[in-house]
Formats: sequence, structure tokens, C-alpha cells
Amino acid sequence: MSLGVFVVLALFILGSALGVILARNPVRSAMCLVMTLFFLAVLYLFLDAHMVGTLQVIVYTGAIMVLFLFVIMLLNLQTDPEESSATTTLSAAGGLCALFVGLLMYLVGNVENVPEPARDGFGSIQSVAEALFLRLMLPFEITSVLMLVAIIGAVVLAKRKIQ
Amino acid sequence: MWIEIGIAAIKSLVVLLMVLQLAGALGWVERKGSALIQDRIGANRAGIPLFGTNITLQGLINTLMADPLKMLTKEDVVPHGVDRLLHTLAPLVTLFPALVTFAIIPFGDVLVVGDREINLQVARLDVGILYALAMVSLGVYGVVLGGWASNNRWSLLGGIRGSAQMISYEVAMGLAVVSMILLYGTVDLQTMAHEQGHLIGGWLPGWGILYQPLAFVIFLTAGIAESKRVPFDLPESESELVSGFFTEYSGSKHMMFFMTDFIEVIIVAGLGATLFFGGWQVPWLYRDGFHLPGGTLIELPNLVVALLQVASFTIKVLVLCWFQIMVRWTLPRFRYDQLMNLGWKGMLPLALANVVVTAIAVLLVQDA
Amino acid sequence: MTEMVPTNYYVFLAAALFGIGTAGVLTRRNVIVIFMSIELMLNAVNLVFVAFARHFQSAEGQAIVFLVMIVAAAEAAVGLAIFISIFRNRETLNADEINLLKG
Amino acid sequence: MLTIPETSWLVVLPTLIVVGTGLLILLVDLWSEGPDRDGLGWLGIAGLVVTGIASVALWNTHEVSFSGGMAVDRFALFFNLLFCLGGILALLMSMNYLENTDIRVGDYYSLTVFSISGMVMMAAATDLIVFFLALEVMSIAIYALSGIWRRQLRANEAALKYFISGAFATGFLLFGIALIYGATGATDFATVQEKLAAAPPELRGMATAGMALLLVGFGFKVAAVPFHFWAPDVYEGAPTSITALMAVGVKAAAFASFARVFTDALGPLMPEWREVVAALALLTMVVGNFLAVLQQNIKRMLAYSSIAHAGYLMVGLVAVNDGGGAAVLFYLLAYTLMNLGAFAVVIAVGRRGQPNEQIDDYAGLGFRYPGLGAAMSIFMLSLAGFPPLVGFAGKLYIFSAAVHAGYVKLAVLGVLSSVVSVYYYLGVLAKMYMAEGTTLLDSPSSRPYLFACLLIAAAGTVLVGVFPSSAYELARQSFAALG
Repeated sequence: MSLGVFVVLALFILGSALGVILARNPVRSAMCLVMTLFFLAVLYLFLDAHMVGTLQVIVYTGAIMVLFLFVIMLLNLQTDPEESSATTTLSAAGGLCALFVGLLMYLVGNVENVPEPARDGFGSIQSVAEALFLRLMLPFEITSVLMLVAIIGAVVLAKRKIQ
Repeated sequence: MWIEIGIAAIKSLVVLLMVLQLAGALGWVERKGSALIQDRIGANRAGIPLFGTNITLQGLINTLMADPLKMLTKEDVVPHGVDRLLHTLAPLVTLFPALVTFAIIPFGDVLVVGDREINLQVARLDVGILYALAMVSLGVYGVVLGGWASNNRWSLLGGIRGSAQMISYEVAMGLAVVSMILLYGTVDLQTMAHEQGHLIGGWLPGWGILYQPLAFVIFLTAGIAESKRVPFDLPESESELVSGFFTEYSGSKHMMFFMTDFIEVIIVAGLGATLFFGGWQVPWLYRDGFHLPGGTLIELPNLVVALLQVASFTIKVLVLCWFQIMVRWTLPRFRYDQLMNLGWKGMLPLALANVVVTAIAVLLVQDA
Repeated sequence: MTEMVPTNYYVFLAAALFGIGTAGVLTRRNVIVIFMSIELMLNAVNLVFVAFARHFQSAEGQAIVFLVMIVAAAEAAVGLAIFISIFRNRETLNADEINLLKG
Repeated sequence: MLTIPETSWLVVLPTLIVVGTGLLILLVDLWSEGPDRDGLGWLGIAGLVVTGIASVALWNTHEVSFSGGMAVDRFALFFNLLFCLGGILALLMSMNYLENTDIRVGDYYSLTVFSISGMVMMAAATDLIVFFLALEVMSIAIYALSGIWRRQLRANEAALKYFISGAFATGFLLFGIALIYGATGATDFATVQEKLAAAPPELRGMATAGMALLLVGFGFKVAAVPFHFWAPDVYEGAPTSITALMAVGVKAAAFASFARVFTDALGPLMPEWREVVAALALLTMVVGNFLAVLQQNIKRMLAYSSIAHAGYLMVGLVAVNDGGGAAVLFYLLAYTLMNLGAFAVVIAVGRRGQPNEQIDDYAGLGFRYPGLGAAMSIFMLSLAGFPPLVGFAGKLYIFSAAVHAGYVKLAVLGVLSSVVSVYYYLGVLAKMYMAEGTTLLDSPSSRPYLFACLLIAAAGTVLVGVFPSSAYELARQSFAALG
């Protein structure tokens, strides 16, 4: 990917991310987050991560964010009048971005670590699956416990009837 | 280079036009079909007065010309107090993912022009059918945004119902697709269509439905639920919520929602045909012609073969579309709890069991 | 595909995204927006993993992204359930109004 | 063809037993009805006992498996025993605590056991990703548990605050892991260590950034100052038995992986992290102890006390190679016994609809309920570090290790700050024995499990305190398995 495309995408990503934290209305925040996730998915495609990019759309935008919107709508959240001011948020964002990026630049230094051209089949479903089911077999199995716990927890907390 | 781009552009244009035409035609089929089912006459008034007669073409003029003209020229009413940006965005967000899903559905094998083999599929992606799932999952945003941005209780209820329903049924749909991926060992739809060209016992076309009837039922049910049509039309349910999430839309925006409805029917039909009915496969027809079970070979030129395949695919899609329309006009609407029970307690366990059984069977066959 | 972007640029982009998320957590009051800012932070992490997976040409980094997504989904499920249970009792999701416990 | 990595059942055996117990509780809960559900608690306890037995049986095993993802060694097994002890005590006190609430017991016990499974995995994890997922299993279960008493507004609020701060910490931990992956190209501890030892400056810089972010994440999880602000609210609002589990189990698990990650994977970065951890430790001890003095609510007081104890433990980590590691393990054992005991007393003082959590509610309890008073005295004196109780031995080992490592100032300041702590611990005792009060309690005979729990904790606090050397030897052997 050329530097120009990267810069444009990066601006889109950061712009919509700023939208998430600056928007007054939760639904607008959520939609900005959806856009951020979508642009990130595009960036993943440029990084030869086709599978990850697609799953980003399926899982993040297609399921997790819909859940967010569902809850926002279910609770009918509106613009909060007592919300902190946009300038506070914006200056905090500027400060923290400068802090994190500056710190990293200081620690890492200006290294032009350009990656080599990707091998054939890199980022394909097969290669990712092999990594997931062989090298990362144990973490993969742990996620089953994790999801079970999350399901129990969510049901316990949100179900309507209490004995 | 330029030729490649030109071919791609032509393919996309053809598919896009076909889909839009078919969506319009389905509108007519639905009107006339429902009339047939309910013993009515159906749309028959609007026509072109010519030589003292009124040419209505069985209502085709009404559906394909009069209605769109009316919709496009109607005032675009935006109610007071809506979120204008999101209100305008919602129909676009619904229509766009639906349209681009067709990019990966193959409508034929290869067309040979000169020494160039053209793959009759707009785009062949690494991720294959996962792309379709991704686009289908994006479709929910139109419903959610339309429902929320309209500043209307009915719309909001429709949006909430829609979001819950669509993510619930996406799971079952995804699992049905997973069992097909296991069966074919690929995610690429063109390869899947090729795979279904083999014959069982030398004469029976090995279409996916013969191996995975349960997956087909689950896929079709979830597909109908995803396109929010009766019996799963709770997001719009006109007898409860006026028009649900698109109550506050008129004119061309309303038409976009309306079109998307039919386009989603075609998507389900197209994916269903490719996964379960051999896609563009015609029984015993291969690249060089018919190989009849007896061993006879009827050679055919490539162009004829390609046309037969495209025709076969179109017919399958039409039949599946008709089936969905029939379902829509015969079944009553579910209640919300029934809908959720069916999705989570019925289809999800079935789909999961199907995946497990398929995986074991595939392993056993591989080992044997 | 002529010139490639150095991997570090992606890391800096991720750091900026992480900073925006952190700012959202620290300054916003609505807990759903706070949680969305946390999702931004997790996505910054995913970007780092994908970029380094590309750098090392190792699919492991990409596979880790799935695990992170699963964690994000699990957290979202439990978190939103907590929000619903608190909203049923309080009718607010403003962090300043949720102040029974004096901190 | 694909090569499947080596798998060893021994490595995951303790985890499997705990997870299996959790599943069993879920299933039994499905088919059992009725008000008397202590059986589920007993099932959990039985599962933990079996885990403990398995851990003892595996004591001489040393094995890493699953592509370097998880290990069975004495370090992990020591923590398994600790989690089993803490879990059993927490379940015992829950069985009486739940009678006074309207919490559904099936959900409660299964989530508790699942959270313990996360702890067990955390102590055994030798891969950053495995560690992270184990942490999430534990955390998500605890998020849900802290809000499980849904009618209680305070519990809702505690769950919310714990969740937000926990998820925030997750972001930092993960970013740290990502940067370490970027610097080394690996996530398993052995390779990370190897790569870091030979890393060029720019990669070392990236790993240092990752280490700093991990430190922030761990800071949240162990409630170190300045990442502690959530702890008092959450400790106060959550159901008391869960607060106990949080204060003991979560903290021990966090310190187990803290020690493992920072001495094993990030061992080559020790020059970078040592001073930072020392500064955090100092801040945590001082702020925790001073703020605890101001508290009126016993659970908040114990929350600040647990913050201060996190500070002592971090002192042990600073001196990790000079006996501090073993001291941390010993101190965690001591802390488990005395802190769980203290929370058991808090539960014993509460009644249905009348939590009696203000320190003023303890007035005069010492004379009217001498047994309870004696137990509370033991726990408070031990937490304050009076000999011959276990808290004293723990502090002795930690601070002498710090002195040994050359951190004399840190040790002195730590001891001075713990002198402050004497004030508030003895404040509770003063209230119990020197003030008149009217608080009435349920009779101990109606709450046998709580009584057993108190007895075990008090006996442990005294016995290990009087004879610390064998327990310390155990801790020393266990920690030696790391290096």
C-alpha cells in the first residue's frame, strides 16, 4: 500500500474515532464507531489480512455494534444534557494522543521497518486457521470457557424475572 | 489491464441491471401472485392508452412503470424532529450492502471469448461466502437507523425488533453455511458450484440439498427472517407498527426500502441456489456439452453451454423467489416470543448439531 | 504495491487511536459511550497485531485478533447486561449520577 | 501435513477439574429445585478439594506444553492450593451469606467456580495470550458476580464500576501484549525472554513501552495507587462473599501472573521496571494506609487495607531475586487466611436486611460475642502485623528481602506506613471492646458454615504464624520453579 492511501485511511479512522468520543448522541457515537471499524477492516485488507478484515465486519460491526445499538434503543438513551463539554474531550484526546505517540516514537525511534512482500497464501483462511487450531489451540479452547461464563453472566444480570 | 477492467465493469453492470430488473419484476410477481393465492385480480388498472385500448400487460405496466414513477415524483417528507443525517443515510445503508452482495454469486462457469476465459462471477474473493455474510450483517443498520432516526415510537419499536431478530437469525444462517463449507471444503462459491457437478451413482446430480437438507431448511428460514418478510416481518408488521422502521419514509427513500426487500429475496434465492441446487449447473452438462448417463455425449459450443448455465441459474433463482413469495402469502406472522424461541431454541441447536454431524461425517469419509 | 508503509507507522496510528479511546473513557459521562471508547482501545490493539503479523509474515498475529474479538464480544455481552440491570433500577446511565457509593 | 503440537493432560488437569466442577454445578442446578441448595456449594467445595489433591499429586511434575502455552510446576501448584483454600473458605461463607439475600444460588456457585478456574489458568499460563484469556475468564465471572444481587442498587453500581475499570485495564494489558509481540514476534514467555535478552535498542524500546502498559494493566487489577480508585466502591457495593473472593483470589491470581510475566518473560527488562515498581509500591503502601484511617465502613476500610497490602506485595516483587519472590508467595498465603477471616466476621455481623457494615455497628460486640471478638482480634492483629501471627511473619520476610536487595529506604518507609495501619486495625478492636453497642447478631449455631470458615482461618492465621518456616520453605521451593 502506498503512503498516500495509508494517510487517507488513517485520517478517516482517526476522524471517525474522534466522532465516537465527541458526538453528543449515543447513536451517533455508535455509528461513528461502526465507521471506524469499517475503515479498520479496509486497512486490514491492505495488510493482507483478508480473513481478519471480513471477520471484523461480521463480528464487530455485524454483531457487537448491533448489540450496542440495540441496548441504546432499548433504553431509549438521548443526548445527555450533563455531558462533559466537547472541548474538554477534544483537548484530552489531543493530549493523550500526543503522549502515547510521542512516548512510542521516543522509545522506538525512527526505524523504517518496511515489511517484505507477503508470501503466497499469507492471510488466507487456511493459514489463519492453522495458526488458530495448532499453535493457539489452548487459547482457542479457553475462549469456550470464556464465552460460557459471559453467557451465564449476561443472562444472570439481564433476565427479567427474579425468583 | 484495461480489458480486464472493462470485462469486470461489464460483468458488474450486467449483474446490477439484472438484479434491479428482477427486483422490479418480483414486485409484479408478488402482486399478481398474492392475488392468485387470495383469489383476487390484482393490479390491473394503470396502462398505456393506445389505439383506444388500455395496454396493461397483466399489471406489469402498473408495477414497473406507474409505481416507480409515482414513488420518484412524490414529495420526500421528512418529519419534524428527526435526525436528518441518519434519516437520509438509513435507506442508502440498507440498499448498498444488499446490492454488492451479488458480486460473489457465480451465474455461470466460464465464457470463452477468443483465447480469454471469462469467469462468470463478478469478483472471486479469498474469503468467498464470508463476504456475503459480512454484507448481510451490515444490512441490519438500515433497519436500526431508520427506526431510530425517525423520531417515532412505532419506528423505534420496529428498529429494536429488527436488530434483535436479525442478529438472532444470523447465527443460525452462519452455522448452516458452515456446514456447507465443511461439505465442500472451500469458501469459494464458484468452487462450490463446480463441486456440485459430480454425479451420485453415475446419474443423480450431486447437489448440496441431497447431502444437507436440514441445512437448506435452516438457511431458507433464516434467510426469510433476515429479509424481514412474513412470517418474520415483525420489524414492519403493518397491523401493529404501521410500517415499522420505515413508517416515516416516503417517495424515493421509501422505494429504496421497498426495493431492498425484493433484493434480499433474490440474495437468499441466489445463495440458496448456489449452495444447495448446484448454482449454474445443468444436470449432465459440462464444458464441452451433455454427458448423458448412458455414456452418450452431445457436444455443444461454449457459448450455448454458458447460456444454458446462466438460464439454469436464473430459473433456480426464480423458483426460490417464488417459493419465498408463496410462504409470505400463506403463513401468518409469528409472535415475538415465538420468533425468538424458534431462533434460539429451535434453529440454533439444530444448526449446531448439523455442523457437528457434518464435521464427523466429513472426517470419516476423508479417513476412509 | 510499489512502496510499502513501515510497520511502525501502523503502530503510531494505533497509539493515536488508543489515545482517543482513553480520552473518551476519561472525559465522557455516559457509560455506553465510555464502553464504546474502550472498544476503540481494543481495536487499536488489533491493528497492532495485524500490522506485526504482516511484518513477521506470521498468521499467529492474525489469529490472536480473533481471540481479542471474542473477548470484546464477551465483555460487550456482560457489560451491556450490567448497563441494562442498572438502568432498570436507576433510569440513568450517567456516571456522575450513579453515585451511591462515595468514592 | 499439519503437525499437531504436543499436548499434555497433566498441564491442564487442575483447570479441567475446576471447569468440570463449574459445568456440573450448572447441570445439577438445572435439575434440582427447592430452597435448600447448600448441595451446590458442597459440590463446588468437593471440586476444589479434588483440585487440591490433584495439585499435591502433581507436586513433582514440571512440564510445559501446548506450544509453551501452559505449565505445570510448583509455582502453579502452590497457587492452585492457595486458590482452593481461598475458594473453599469463600464458598463456605457464601453458604450462610446467601441465605440473607435473594441471589440465585446456582448461578452464583457456578460463576464462582468458573472465576476460580480463571485464576488457576492464570497462575499456570506461560504465554501472554493464555494469560490474557485466563484473566478475562476470571474477570468476566467476577463482573457478573459483583452485580448478581440485582435488587441492590449498590451491587449494580459496584458491578458497573468494576466492569468499566476492568475493561479499561484490559485495553492497557492488551496493548502492552501487542507491543511485546511486536518487539519479539512471540507471545510465549520462553521465546519472549530469549528474544528480549538479545534485542536491539529500538525493539527493547518497544518492549519497554509494552512493559509500561502491562504495568498499568496490572496496577488496575491489583488496585495499586494511582489505579486504585475503583476498589473501595466495588468492595463496598459487591456482595460481601464476593468482595472476599475479589480481595483474596483475584489479587493472588494477579500477583501470580505479575510475578510470572515480569520475572520470566520480562526478566531481561528488570532494570527498566524495578524502580517503577518500587515507586508504585511506596505510593500504594502510603496512600492505602493513610486513606484507610478515614473510613467509617468496614468493607471500605478493608478495601484500603487490601490496597496497602498490594503495596507490600509489590515490595516483594522489587526484591524478587533476593528472596522476595518466595516472600510474596508466603505473604499471599498469609493474606488469604487473615483477610478471608476478616470478611467472614463481616458476614457474621450482618443480618438479613441489616448489613451492619459501619464500624460503629461493631461497638460492644467483643463482650457480647466473645468467640467472634477473639476471631476478629486475631485477624486484625495479624493484618496489622503483630507477632506471633502470620501477618508478622509475612511482613518480616518481605521487608528483609527488600533490605537484602538494597532497598533499605523502601523497607523502612514500608514499615513506617504499616505502623499507621495499626491505628485503624486496632480502631476496630477498640470499638468492639471499649464501646457500648446494641447490635444483635444471628446465633452462631444457625450459621455452621460461617463458623467453620472462621475456625479454619483463625487456626491457620495462628498456626502458620507460630510455625512459619515450613510454609516459607514451600513458598521458596515453589518460587524456585520459576527460574
